[in-house]
Amino acid sequence: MEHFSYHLESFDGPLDLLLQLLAKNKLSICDISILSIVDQFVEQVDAMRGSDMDVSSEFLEMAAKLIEMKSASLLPRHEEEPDEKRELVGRLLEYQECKRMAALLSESLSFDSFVRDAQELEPDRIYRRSHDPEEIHAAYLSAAGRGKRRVLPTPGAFAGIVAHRIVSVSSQIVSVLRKLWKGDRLSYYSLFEGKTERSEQVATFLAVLELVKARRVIVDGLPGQETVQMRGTKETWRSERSREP
Amino acid sequence: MEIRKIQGAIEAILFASGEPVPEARLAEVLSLDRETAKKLLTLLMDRYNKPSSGIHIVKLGDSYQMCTGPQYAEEVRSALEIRRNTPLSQAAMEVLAIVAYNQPVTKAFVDQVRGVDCGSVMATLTAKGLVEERGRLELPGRPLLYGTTENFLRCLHISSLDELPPLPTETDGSAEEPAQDEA
Amino acid sequence: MEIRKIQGAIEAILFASGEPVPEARLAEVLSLDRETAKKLLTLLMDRYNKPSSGIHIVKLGDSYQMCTGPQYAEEVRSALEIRRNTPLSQAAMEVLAIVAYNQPVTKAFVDQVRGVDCGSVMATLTAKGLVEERGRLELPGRPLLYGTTENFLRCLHISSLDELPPLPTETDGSAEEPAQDEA
Repeated sequence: MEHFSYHLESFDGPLDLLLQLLAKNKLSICDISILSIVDQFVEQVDAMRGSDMDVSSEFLEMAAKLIEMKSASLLPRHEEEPDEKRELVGRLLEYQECKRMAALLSESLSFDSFVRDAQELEPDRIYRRSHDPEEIHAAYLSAAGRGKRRVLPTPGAFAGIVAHRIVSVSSQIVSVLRKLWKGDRLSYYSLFEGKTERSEQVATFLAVLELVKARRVIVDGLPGQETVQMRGTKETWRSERSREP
Repeated sequence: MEIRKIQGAIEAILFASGEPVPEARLAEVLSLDRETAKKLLTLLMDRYNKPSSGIHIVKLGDSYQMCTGPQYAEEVRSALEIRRNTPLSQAAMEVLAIVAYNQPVTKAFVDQVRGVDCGSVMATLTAKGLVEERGRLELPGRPLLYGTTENFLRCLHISSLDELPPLPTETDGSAEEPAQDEA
Repeated sequence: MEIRKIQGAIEAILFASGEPVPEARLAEVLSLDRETAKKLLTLLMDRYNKPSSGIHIVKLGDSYQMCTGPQYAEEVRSALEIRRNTPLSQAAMEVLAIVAYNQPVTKAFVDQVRGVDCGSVMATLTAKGLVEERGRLELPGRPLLYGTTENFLRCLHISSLDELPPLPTETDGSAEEPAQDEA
């Protein structure tokens, strides 16, 4: 028996191996050729198994099928077998076709042009639809009914409680971050520009403290010349922001 | 490389990067001295930064970045459909209504009226510019107060909250509501 | 808007979007009829797609996308420290070819043509953005269908599947097209 000394390579499946064996033996794809290379196929699969290569079940299945076809052909009467051979020939032709298509595509397939990510834009979420005031009225009645409130406080109920303007720290956190957003280093005192009310100034001060505590900004510099800067890159910020609801 | 090709390479690099690219980096990759790199970039900027150009090149410190021409901000925005103006859900409508008729009002109050937590709905309404914070209630926990915005008035085509349809009087309301057990 | 400004707006939109932008979307945003949009885009492509240009505009199906000129691949890679893409394996090329020429197609069909399971190859191609899911086949098991992406067209430098290289004519005569039962 002729011995083929392939250096062991992994074949892309049993059909691939069959095609390569046919090519090496300079045989065309027809049922007679297939039977003549059954031994080589089995030998190759054995070699692959022997060298601890990962031989998938498809190879073993094909080997079994080929052996069966070959032994059937040795028997005097074999009626079912031509169909099987013809089917295999069909599959081989089909697969050869596929390899040709692949070769065609790989000729022109290239990864040499690059695209860019979409530009980050501040989303504009401001609601712009129109509604009839009656819709609000209806929604109110619907909500009030569901919660089983017997009496709802009237609009004036809280008037005395919130007599003076209170500036929230969170609003100042937003204001500070807006200023720092471009990534520039800013004078600490510039954060207070235009903030005339005491409550605003206090809230801004607390906002800076909160941001430092949360490790979102860095304050440094000589006394009197302190500067504030955002920590981290814009990207880490964006990805964090985008996670927020 | 001829000048046109070097400029092409700079265009390609700035385009693909998205980020500002330091001049030194461009010079290094294209094997140019800094002076030449600067000159070529200045020429390129002249070519790009015409008012009608859709793409501009800006110089940030010693780095260069491509960005869209400022005059096309509106078109870019609408093409990328940044504004997601889906109509308000029923839940959002109800929360909005409770805030509108009772402002300034705490979230806890709204929760109680609707019998469910409305934190996320409130956040949505705030993001949509329909509801805004209005300071804090001087009570333990200092809860935030919410009120409606001017944008809210605009969406309803009214000029003040007084134009909201009046609520039924309290006696009407209590007559319909059997449950009297709540404080 | 005058033509130069509309073209500027198209540049800005394509640049900002990064992804392919459908022609219809451009026409809508810029209040153009489809014919005019197409014409302006063709003009713009002529202007951009010169070999020395760093930025190109490609047509992918009915969409348009900006990308870097292929001749500057090396410079872009080294400036942005992009690793060279390992070329697709033979197996991956084969799977890609089967999907491209027979889409939409199930994994089972691809397995059958190649005589071997291609699950991991399909996953790689999907991760590389060359192949994407295309819904499910209404058959028992509702198998997933696969097709190629716009990115695939771009990598192949074609703008529609009609431009795929024609299949070699069958000289053997014996084999018909692979069974199309599932497609």
